[in-house]
Amino acid sequence: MALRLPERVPGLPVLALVLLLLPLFLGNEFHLDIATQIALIAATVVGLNLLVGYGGQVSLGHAAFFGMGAYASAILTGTYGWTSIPALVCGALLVALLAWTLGRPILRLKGHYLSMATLGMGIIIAIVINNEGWLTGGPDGLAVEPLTVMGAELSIFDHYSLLGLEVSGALLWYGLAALLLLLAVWIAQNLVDSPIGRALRAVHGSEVAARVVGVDTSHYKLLIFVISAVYASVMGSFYAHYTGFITPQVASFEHSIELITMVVLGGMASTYGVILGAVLLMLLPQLLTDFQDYEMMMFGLILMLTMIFMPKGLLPTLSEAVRRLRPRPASAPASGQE
Amino acid sequence: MNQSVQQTETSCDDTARPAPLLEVRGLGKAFGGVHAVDDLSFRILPGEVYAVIGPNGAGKTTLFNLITGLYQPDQGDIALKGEAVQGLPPERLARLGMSRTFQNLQICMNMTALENVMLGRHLHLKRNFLAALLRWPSLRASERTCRAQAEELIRFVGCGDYVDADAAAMPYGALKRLEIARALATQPAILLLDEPAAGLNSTETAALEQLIRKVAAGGITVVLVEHDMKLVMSISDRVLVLDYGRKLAEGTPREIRDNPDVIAAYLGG
Amino acid sequence: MVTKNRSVYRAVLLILVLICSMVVPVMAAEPIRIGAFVSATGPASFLGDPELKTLEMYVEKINAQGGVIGRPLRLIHYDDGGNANEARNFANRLLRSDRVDLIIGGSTTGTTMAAVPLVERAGRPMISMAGALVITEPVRPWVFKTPQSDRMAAERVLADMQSRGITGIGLISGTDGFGRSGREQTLAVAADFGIQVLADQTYGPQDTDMTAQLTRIRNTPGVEAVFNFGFGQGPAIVTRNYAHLGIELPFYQSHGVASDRFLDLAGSAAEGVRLPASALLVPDALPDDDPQKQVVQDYKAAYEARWNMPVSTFGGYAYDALMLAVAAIEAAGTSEPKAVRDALEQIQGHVGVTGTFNMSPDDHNGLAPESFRLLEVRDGQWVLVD
Amino acid sequence: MFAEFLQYLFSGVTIGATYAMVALGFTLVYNASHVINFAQGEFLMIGGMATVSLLAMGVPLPLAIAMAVALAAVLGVALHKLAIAPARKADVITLIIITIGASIFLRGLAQIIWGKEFHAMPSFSATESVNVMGAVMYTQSLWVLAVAGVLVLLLALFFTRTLMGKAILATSMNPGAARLMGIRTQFVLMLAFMLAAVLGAMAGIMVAPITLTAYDIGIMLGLKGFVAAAIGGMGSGVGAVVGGLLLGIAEAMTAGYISSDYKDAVAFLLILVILFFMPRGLFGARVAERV
Repeated sequence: MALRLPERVPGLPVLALVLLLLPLFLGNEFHLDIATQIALIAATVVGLNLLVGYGGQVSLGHAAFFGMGAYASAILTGTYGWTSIPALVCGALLVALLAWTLGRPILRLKGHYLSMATLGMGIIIAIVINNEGWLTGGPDGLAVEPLTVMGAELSIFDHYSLLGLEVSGALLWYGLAALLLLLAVWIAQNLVDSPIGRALRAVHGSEVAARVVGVDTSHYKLLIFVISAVYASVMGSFYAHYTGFITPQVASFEHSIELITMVVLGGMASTYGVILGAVLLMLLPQLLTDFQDYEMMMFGLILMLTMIFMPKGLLPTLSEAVRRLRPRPASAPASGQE
Repeated sequence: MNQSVQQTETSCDDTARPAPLLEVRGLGKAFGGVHAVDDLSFRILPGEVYAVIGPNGAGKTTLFNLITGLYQPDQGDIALKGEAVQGLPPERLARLGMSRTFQNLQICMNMTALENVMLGRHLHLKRNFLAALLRWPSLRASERTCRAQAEELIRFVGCGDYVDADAAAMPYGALKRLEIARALATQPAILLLDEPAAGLNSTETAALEQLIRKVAAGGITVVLVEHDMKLVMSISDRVLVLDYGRKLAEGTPREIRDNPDVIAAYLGG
Repeated sequence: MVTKNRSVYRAVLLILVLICSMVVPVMAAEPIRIGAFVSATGPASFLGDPELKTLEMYVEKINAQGGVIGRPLRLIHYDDGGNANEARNFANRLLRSDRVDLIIGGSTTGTTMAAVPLVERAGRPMISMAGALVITEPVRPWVFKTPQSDRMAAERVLADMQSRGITGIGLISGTDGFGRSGREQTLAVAADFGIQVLADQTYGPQDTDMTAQLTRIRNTPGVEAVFNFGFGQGPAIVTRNYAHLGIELPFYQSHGVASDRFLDLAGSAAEGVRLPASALLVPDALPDDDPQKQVVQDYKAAYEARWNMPVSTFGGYAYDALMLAVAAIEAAGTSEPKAVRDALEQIQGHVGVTGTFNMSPDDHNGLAPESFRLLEVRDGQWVLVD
Repeated sequence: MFAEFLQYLFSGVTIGATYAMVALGFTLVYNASHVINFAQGEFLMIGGMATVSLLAMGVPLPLAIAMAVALAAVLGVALHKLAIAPARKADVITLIIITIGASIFLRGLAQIIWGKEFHAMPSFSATESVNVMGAVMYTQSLWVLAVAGVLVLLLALFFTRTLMGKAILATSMNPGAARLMGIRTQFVLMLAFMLAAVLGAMAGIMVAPITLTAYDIGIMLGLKGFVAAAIGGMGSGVGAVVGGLLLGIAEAMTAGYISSDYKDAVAFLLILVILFFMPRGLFGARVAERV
C-alpha cells in the first residue's frame, strides 16, 4: 500500500535544525533575547492556529489567556511563594476551566458574532487585570521571579556549567524556548493528523458535512478552544518568567490582534507559516526603528500590502509560487522579473 | 430486487409486512407562513430504493433537512428503526445509521479527497485525546486501516484517480461521487442522496446509476431526491411525489407514470 | 499568472529589504553613546513626544558646542509606544546591541520598571522620566529619575487643601499607570493631612465623557474639593465636564497636566484649577533671585523656538535627565558606566528645569517637595499661588 | 435623584449617538461587502482632525466641515479601491487584517501630518450648556443628536426611496443576482465605503468639541462602534442605532450607579449576554441556513 509521507516528517527536523543553528548567526545577546521571545510567542500562535486556521473559529481575545497564564505564574510564584511548575500548571488549569465554561456559549456563535464575543471576553479579562491592582500590580505591572525547576533557578543573567561547558543563562533560555516551540509544533501536528484534527478541519471546511457523518462539532470546537487557550496560558507563564516583568498589556486587545495577525500573515492552517508570521511581526518593530516617525505608517502599510498580495498568508503563497516555478524553470523566472 | 421490495408492492393494509426502516407521520414545517412540508406521512422499508420527486419548491430538500436533523419539524414524528428521532441533531442520527449527501456540495475543500472520506469513518475510529496528542502506535495502526478503507471506498465510487488530490482541485462530477463515498464510509443503514445527478452529463449519470445499484445491492436503503426522471424510473422501487409540501402520489414507477394527478402537476395542470 | 508571480516577487523583495536593514550599526568608538527609549507614540505620547524632541534638540546643541569631555554625544533612541514589553526589548537592544554608555528612559512607570532588571544587571546608569515612587524607592544602584514622585504631588495638593480648611474630598483618577499610582499615593497619605477621600471615581485613558463620574462625586455629601489625578487628554475633558456641570468646589489637578496644552484644551473651563507643577510653566513669574529662573526661561525659549509648540514639564524631565548625565560625565571625566553612576550619586545643587537636584546614595531622585510650585489658572494663564 | 438620572442619560445619549453613527458605518460596509471595516474609527479621527486644522488655517466652520467630510469620502473610496477590492476573494479574517493594517496606516499618516497632540474644537453654538430639569446638557450634544437624527433619516430615505439605495440593498442580499440585474456591484461597494466614511467623519466632527480629538481617538470609538453594531445585529440599520444608544446609556449608567472602574467591562458584558440569548444581536436577520 502506498503510504504518502505526511508533511510533518521533513518539517520538524528542519525546524529543529534551524533552531539549533540559529544561535551561531546571532550577533549578540540582544538578538538571542529576541529569538527566545519569538520562539515563545510562535508556540502560542501555533496553538491559536489550531483554533483559527484549522478549526476556522476566529478569536480576537486570545491574549487574555496568555495574560492569565503570565499573571497566574507571576502571582503564585511572587506573592505566594510557589515554585514555577505548579504555578504554571495551576494557571493552565484555571485557563482551561475558564475557556471551557465560556467556550460553550461563545462557540455557538458564528462569524463576526464569534469575533465580537471573544473580543469582549478578552477585554473584560484585561480590564480585570488592569483594575485589581492589589493582586496584579495594576497598569504599572508586576515583577516576576525567575523560572525555578527542581530547586534550580534559570536566570538569563547567570552562567551555568553544562557537561563541563560554561553556558550563559540566556542561551539556556533560548534552548528551552526552542524545545517548547518544537514540542508545541509536534503536538499540534499530531493533533491535526489524527481523527480529532480531521474532525476539526471538517468543522472549518463544512460544518454540516461534519455533522452528518457524526462529528459532534460543538464538542470539537470547545475542545480546540480549550487546547489553544492552554497553549497560550503555558507560553504566557514561560514568557512571564523569561521577561521578568509583565504589565496588563500582555492580555490586551492589541496583543490579541497581534497574535491573530501572526496567524493570518503567516498563513492559516499552516503550522510553519504561522511561525514565520510570528517571526516577522516580532521583528518588524525592531526593523522599522530607522524610520522613526514613519514607523507606524510603514507597519500598517506592510501589513496591508502583504495581506492584499498574499491573502493566503506568506508561507502558503511562497510555497505555491515555488511549486509553480519548479515544473517550468525556464519561463517562470522571466515572469517573476517583470 | 430483494424480498422486502416484492412485499411492498402488495397492498398497504398488509399486516404481515416488515417494520419500516424510516417512518414519517404528519410531518410539517413552515417558513414564515409558507408550508414547505405539510402533514406528510410515508414509510420506507429496509433495502428499498425510494425516490422523492416533485416540481421545484415542492419541499423535497426541506424534507431531507427535516429527516436528517438539520431543521426542526414544527409537527409530526419521524421514526428510524422504530425509534423516535425527530429533533435529534444530525450527529446523533449519524450514530443511528443515517447518512446523506447534499444538493449543493458539502465537501471540505480544505482537505484531500482521501481525508474527506476518512472523515466519514469518524464514528468508527478511536478518538482518544491523549493518543492523538502523543501519536500512540495504536492510533497509527487504526489510521492506517482507516486510510485503506477510505481508498477502497474512493475506488468503489470510481474516483480512484483522485485519492490524494486536494478536494478543491477535483472536477464537479468526481466531487459528487466523493460525497457518496464519504456518506458510505459511515456504514449507514439508510443513505439519503439529494439530487445526485444534478449537473452530471449522460455518461456520468449512467455511472451514477450503476453506483446506486451497487450501493443498494449492498443492503443499504437509498432515498433520493432527483429531477432526472429517467434515472428515477429506472432504479426506484417506489416513488413519492410531492407538491406544495404535500403528498401527491406514492407508488411504483409504473403507477406514478400513469397517475393522472402527477401528469397534471408535471404538465402544468 | 504573470501578475500573481510579480506580486509574490515584490513581497519577497520587500521582506529581503527589511531583513537587510537590520544590519547592526557600525561601532564608532569616539562618541559617548546615550541611549533613550521613550513613548513617543501611543497613549503616553503626551510624555514621550516632548521628551524625545528635547533630547534631540539638546544633543545637537551640546555637539555644536564641542560635546562633553571633548567627545560628541550620539543619541540612539527608540519609540516603545507606551508598551512595557517593547520598552524592555529596546532597553535590551540599547544595552547589548548598541552598547550605550547610559540610558535615558522610559516615559512611564511601566516601561521604566520593565527595563529595570536588565539595566541593573548590565550595570549601566539609567535616568527615568517617570513619576512613580517605586522607581527610586527602594534605591536601586543604577536607576535614577528626574520627575518628582507622585506621592510628593499628592502631598503638595493635600497640604494646600488642608490650609484651606478642607476635610473631605472627591478623588477622580485615570485607570492608566500614572492615575492608578497617583490614586494609591493620595489614598495612602490623605489621612496625614486630616482629609477623608469620600468619593473615589476613575475613568479610562480613552474615555471621552466623565460627566457621570463627576455627577456622582458632586452628589456625595461632605465633598468640599475635587482632586483629579491623571495625564493626557482625560484631565482636560474632566475639567471641561466639571465646568459644564457647574460644580463650584475647588478643583485640583496633578502635575500630569502641567503643560500649556492643557490650557488650550480645557479653555475657559480651566479657570481656578490648582495644581502642583515645576517652575517651567511660570518662568517669568519667578523672583529674579530664584536660581531656576534662568534655566527655565532658556529651556522654554529654546524649545518653543525650535519646535513651534508650547513646552511641557515632561520635556523638562528629559532636559534634566540629559543635563544630569552630562554633569555626571563631566565630573567623572569619563563615560565609564561605574564612574558615571558614582558621579550621578554625588551631584549636588544641580539646577534643572524641574527643580534643584541633590542626589545621594539614598536618594536617586534628589528633589525636595519645594520643587513643586503650586499654580492656579487665572485668566487663562498660570499664576504662582505661593 | 431624577436630575442625577437625567444627567447620566444625557451623557449616555450623546456618546451613544456617536457610537450609533460609527455603528451605521460598520453596518453599511458590512451589508455591501460582508467586511468588518476596522478602519471605520479612523474616519472619525480624520473628520475631527481635518476640521480642527482647517479651522486653524482660518477656514470658516461650515466650509471646514464640508472639506473634512470630502477628504474622508475620498479616503473611503481609496480604501475600497486600493485595499479591499484587490483582495475581495480573500478570507473574511484576511480582510479584517487588511482593514486593521489600513487603520494603523491612516493613524500613522495622521500622526505625521497633524502631530500627536490632542486638539480642542470650539463648540458650534455660543452658549455651551443648557439646564434641563436640574441636569446640564451641552448644546453640542443637541448638535450631535440633531445631526445623527438627520443622517439616520437621510439614510433611511436613501435606502427605501432611491434606486441607488435599493441597489445597495440588493447587492448585500445577493451580489450575483444583483450583477445579473445590471447593478454595478463594484460601484455599489465603493459607494457604501464612501457613505460609511462620510458618516464616520460627521460623527467625528460633531463630537470633537465635547471629546477633543487626536490621531489615535479612532481606536476606542471605532471599537465601541463595532460593539454597538454587533449588539444591534450586524447589517441592521435600526440595530446599529439602537445598539449605539443602548451602549452609550449602559456605560453612563454603570459609571454613575455601579462602578466607573468596570464601566467598559459592563459594555462588553452586555454584548456577551445579548449574544448569549440572541446569537444574531437584537435586530439581526434570523435566516435558516441553506444547505
